[in-house]
Amino acid sequence: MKMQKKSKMMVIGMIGILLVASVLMAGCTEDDGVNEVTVTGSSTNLPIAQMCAEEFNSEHDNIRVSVSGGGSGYGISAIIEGTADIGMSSRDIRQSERDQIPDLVEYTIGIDGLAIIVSKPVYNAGITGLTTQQVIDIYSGQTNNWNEIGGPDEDIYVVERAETSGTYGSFMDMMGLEETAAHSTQLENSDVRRTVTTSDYAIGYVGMAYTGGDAPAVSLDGVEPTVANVQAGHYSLQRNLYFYLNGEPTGAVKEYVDFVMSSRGQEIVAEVGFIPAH
Amino acid sequence: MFEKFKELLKEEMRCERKELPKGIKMQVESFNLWYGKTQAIKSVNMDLKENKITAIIGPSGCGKSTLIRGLNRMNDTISSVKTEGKVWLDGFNIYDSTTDCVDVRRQVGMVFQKPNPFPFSIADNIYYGCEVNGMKVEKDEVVERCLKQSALWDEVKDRLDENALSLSGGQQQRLCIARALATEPEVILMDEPCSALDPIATAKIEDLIDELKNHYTVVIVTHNMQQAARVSDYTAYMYLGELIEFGDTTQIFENPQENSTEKYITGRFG
Amino acid sequence: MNIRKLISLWIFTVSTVVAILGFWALATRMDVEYWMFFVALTLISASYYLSGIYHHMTEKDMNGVFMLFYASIVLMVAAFSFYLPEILDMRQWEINARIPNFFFYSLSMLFLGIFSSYLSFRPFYNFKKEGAQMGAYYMLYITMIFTLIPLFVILFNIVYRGAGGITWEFLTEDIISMGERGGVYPAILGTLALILVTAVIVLPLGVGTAIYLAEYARKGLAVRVIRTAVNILQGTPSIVHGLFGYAFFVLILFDGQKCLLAGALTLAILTLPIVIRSAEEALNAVPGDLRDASLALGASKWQTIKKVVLPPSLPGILTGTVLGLGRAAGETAPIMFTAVYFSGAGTPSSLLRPIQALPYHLLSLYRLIGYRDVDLQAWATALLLLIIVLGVNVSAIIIREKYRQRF
Amino acid sequence: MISRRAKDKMVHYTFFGIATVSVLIIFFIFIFLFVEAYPAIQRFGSELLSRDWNVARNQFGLLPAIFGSVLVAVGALVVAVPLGLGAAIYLSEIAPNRIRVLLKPFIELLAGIPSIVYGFIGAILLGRFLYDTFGMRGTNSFLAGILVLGVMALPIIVSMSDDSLKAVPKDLKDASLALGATKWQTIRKVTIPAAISGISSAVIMGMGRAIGETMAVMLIIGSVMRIPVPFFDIFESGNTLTALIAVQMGEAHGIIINVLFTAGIMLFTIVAVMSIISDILQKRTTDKFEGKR
Repeated sequence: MKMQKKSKMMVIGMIGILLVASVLMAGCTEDDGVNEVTVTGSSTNLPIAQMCAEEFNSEHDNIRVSVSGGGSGYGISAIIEGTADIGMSSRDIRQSERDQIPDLVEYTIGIDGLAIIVSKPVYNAGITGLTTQQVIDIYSGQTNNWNEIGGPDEDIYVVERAETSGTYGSFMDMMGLEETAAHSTQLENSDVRRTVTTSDYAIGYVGMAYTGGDAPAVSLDGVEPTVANVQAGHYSLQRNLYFYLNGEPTGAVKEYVDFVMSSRGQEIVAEVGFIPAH
Repeated sequence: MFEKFKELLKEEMRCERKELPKGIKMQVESFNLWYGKTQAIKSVNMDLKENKITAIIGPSGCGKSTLIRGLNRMNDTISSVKTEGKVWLDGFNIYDSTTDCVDVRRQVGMVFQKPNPFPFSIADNIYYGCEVNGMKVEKDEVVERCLKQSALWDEVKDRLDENALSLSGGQQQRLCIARALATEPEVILMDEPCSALDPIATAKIEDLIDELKNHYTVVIVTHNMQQAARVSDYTAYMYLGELIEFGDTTQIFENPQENSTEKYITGRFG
Repeated sequence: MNIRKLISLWIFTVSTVVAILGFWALATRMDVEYWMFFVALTLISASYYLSGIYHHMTEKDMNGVFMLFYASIVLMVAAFSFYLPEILDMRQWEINARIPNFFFYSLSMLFLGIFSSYLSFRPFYNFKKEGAQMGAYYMLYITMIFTLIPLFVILFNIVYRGAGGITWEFLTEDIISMGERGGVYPAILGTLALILVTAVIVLPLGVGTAIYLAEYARKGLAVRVIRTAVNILQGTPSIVHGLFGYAFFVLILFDGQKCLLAGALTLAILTLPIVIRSAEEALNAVPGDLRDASLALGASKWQTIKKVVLPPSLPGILTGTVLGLGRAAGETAPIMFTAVYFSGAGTPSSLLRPIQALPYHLLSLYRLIGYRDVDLQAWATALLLLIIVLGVNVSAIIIREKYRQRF
Repeated sequence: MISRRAKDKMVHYTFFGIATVSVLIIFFIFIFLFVEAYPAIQRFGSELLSRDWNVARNQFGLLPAIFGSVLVAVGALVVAVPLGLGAAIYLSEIAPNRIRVLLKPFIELLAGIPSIVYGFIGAILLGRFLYDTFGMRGTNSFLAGILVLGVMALPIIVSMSDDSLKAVPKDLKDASLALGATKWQTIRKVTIPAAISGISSAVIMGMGRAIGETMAVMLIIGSVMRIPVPFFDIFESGNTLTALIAVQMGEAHGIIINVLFTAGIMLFTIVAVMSIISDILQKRTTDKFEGKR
């Protein structure tokens, strides 16, 4: 008898939970008049879009900008398929992709130098600059030990980005490489940075914003990846960061893009470590 | 583990000994047993005669099975059990702190209520006891001897490598008896060995038990009074954990001294 | 005092100390010099030699042989250790490692200690089979301890490093500055919403299927096929569910929009087999005679199920469901392509909007460690996630223990 | 008023409907995966099983990832099975009751720790520890993956083996004890052989979890599509099918998505084969207990 009572109470409890849940759900589906803006794509652009969105969201009650990473290719295919309002890319759009978007609108939101970073012990041991050829040799597996280029007698730990990412594409294009002998493939810029800093004899490449601290950037062919050098065009590994849209922006999307392109937006670009587009 | 250490590090005590009267194989002396706080056996005294069959009868829950499990310390496997008193086997107290319960069990074999052969082959089932006790014997010999002793040899001699569970219930139980014989015990305990069997299988087992008493001392717990009357030489009647009456089977069944025994035997309760 | 037992105890103590030292050295990468290893070796082998002399007089056969064998192993290891270089460069065999010899020494000390203490029980029991039993038990204690060590290390680290980050602000504020400041409020709500919607979808489906399978379906080929399919689905890696959820729910059903509903549907498929199986088990645990009794009294089949079969099996069904949901709450792979954004999604407001969820938030924060100052936040998120998931599981276990029914 | 009989029929059909929906969902997943993978299979065929992976050149050989999945899972078992079995035997046969009631729920709880938490801890604490101890090239390696997956599989193996050891009937153990076997001999010769089907299905479950594990592996394995030379060099980094999907999926578009679905099908097939093996094992032992040969 007692057991039955308990069971009965549990049935009632379960039904109660279900009821509450469905009421909640019903409440949720009502439109609260908030305009959604979805931004997705390159993780290099992510800090810019992210920090801008935070500031933008706090100023606008009726607009909510959601930002997610995923990579340049993902960002571009998202606007091809219409799954996001804005696609971020850290590489130029390919012709095959351009063909699929009739009304492509391109915003250059900033400029990035692709910096080569090495582990602190390597930097301290005197590897503060590399030539393009040395980088190519390291990435193609011809140089295996730091002592071959004047560093400590330790094996080089080569870190790269995932093959589908925009940064990988830009790097391989700029270096003229087709294949690498990397020891670790990382999904995002910050992953590369962490992998390089936690190992003692590693090398990797990241967006300029991700350098500094434990991950010192080396100069390439004698040119430091600094804001001034990139702006002046001295640094060879540089690329534009884009917002791609399918058709001219309107409404909330336009407001957000305008904010990013405004002087305050460009200040944020500089704050997170990139070079403003203007 | 540390308890065990301390225990073992105590001064080695000399095993207590007692000369049993001739013809008596085991003697239970003021034996008490508790499951947690319930007392299941209340100061039982009993003599088990050599090469005789002793039956223990009584209503359900009277402690028959508990008592028989007490005779080879199978009760040790239940953690809440506490015992008091002595059980003498050939002059050694099996409940003595220095006695090894594993050795006791080798000398006092047991057959259970439900046939419980291991899921091995028939031969492996029988050889198992020899193996774990490190007995240096020929496997084929032991298997043949035990199966013959348990009157199973003719039925299974061509399929010794088959799984024991493919045997019928009665065969399984005889296999269990054969298995118990393999370790060369002196006493065999049987806990309602026929309760799960049909009458024909029961008759075979009863014949077998009768056969066994030539070499072993047998104790059998049974629910079936006819069976007790048929096979046993001595009968013990238990009720609520106490041994009410113990004596010659013919005497117990024809002329019970106690009122309660008479009631049970004539079927007025139980 | 018995000398035999004293010797055993002595060997046991020495070996245990050696084993603990070895483990400690391994865990802290303490430099173990070769002389430390030698001292341990000498101590243990001397003790054995002693016990060998003593036992040789009483135990004629196996003892002497066993001592000789043991001593020869010890000597071989000792001789070998002279040839061990300071750092063993495995790269000469194209293996990517350079192993310092302290590793070998501490590992040998660990195993030597465990093995000797294992053997020390044999003289203890005068080389009878109880000695082997005690030794085996001892090895089992050790495996239990070694099983618990990593698990304790994990729990300790999360609690120790994360507890400081769990503040009121952390629980109630939005994610600010890529997780550097603020809290995880939207992610908590997102995870809860995800579980809730998943439950609403999976409960009727799973329990209904289980009732059909257990009560109505004839046991035939079809049921066997279904059961196999459910089994396979239960073992399917969660990333495959994520793949399916992305390609089907997100791309086809929701027009490319990641959203709460897509994530919940994916998680519902993930938990469906768990719910079906546990519900079926609970239903099958109700003995058949109960059903027969009810039917014999003139009840219809549905009445029997409703009044006789379901009530006692409800706790089991609920336990299984809650356990499934606990698993769903901690999953990252199925939701990362279907439902979640790192930030900006806000508190869940609609079934068709993206959300934030704790597991994915932890992944994002992990990615940012080093670049942004999010260490504490990441550990706190891990702790919070652990608390939520374990809380769900604990409630399942409580339901099970409290309403457990025996037939 | 509907008659009771009609109502009964209606309920019957309702449940039939629900069950059909569930079953359709399950089979739909199977079919959908194949449909999505088909373009890649059609275009690349057996090239998908080669060892060359280069996205730029449209080479999609999945062999390195398959190899990595198997290596990591087998390694994880080498770590987890001896420990887990020992612990299970301890818990089910030897542990005093109060320790058992304390440890058993604790271990069950640990089986519920989300994999992302294991991965997070493993990547932060274990990677650098192994790097320092073994002087590897970098912090990512198969070894780290093996250890993390081994620890993750432990609670499953302990808990499931414990259940199956507990399920061995007491009268079997009694029979052995009554023949003068010690408790340890009984465990070794009777209990473990009797529970072997449950134990092996626990091991297979552990292996299934190890193969299917994504987040924990992704963070520490290094994700490079290369089979190490020599192949048993667990100090190198590599890739598994799951990590491949998780890392590439985020940025994938075009044919790569189909390739990743093929990887998903491979995972799926491995797991299906394992669960069928475990079913057969289970069946064989039930037969043994029922006396069929």
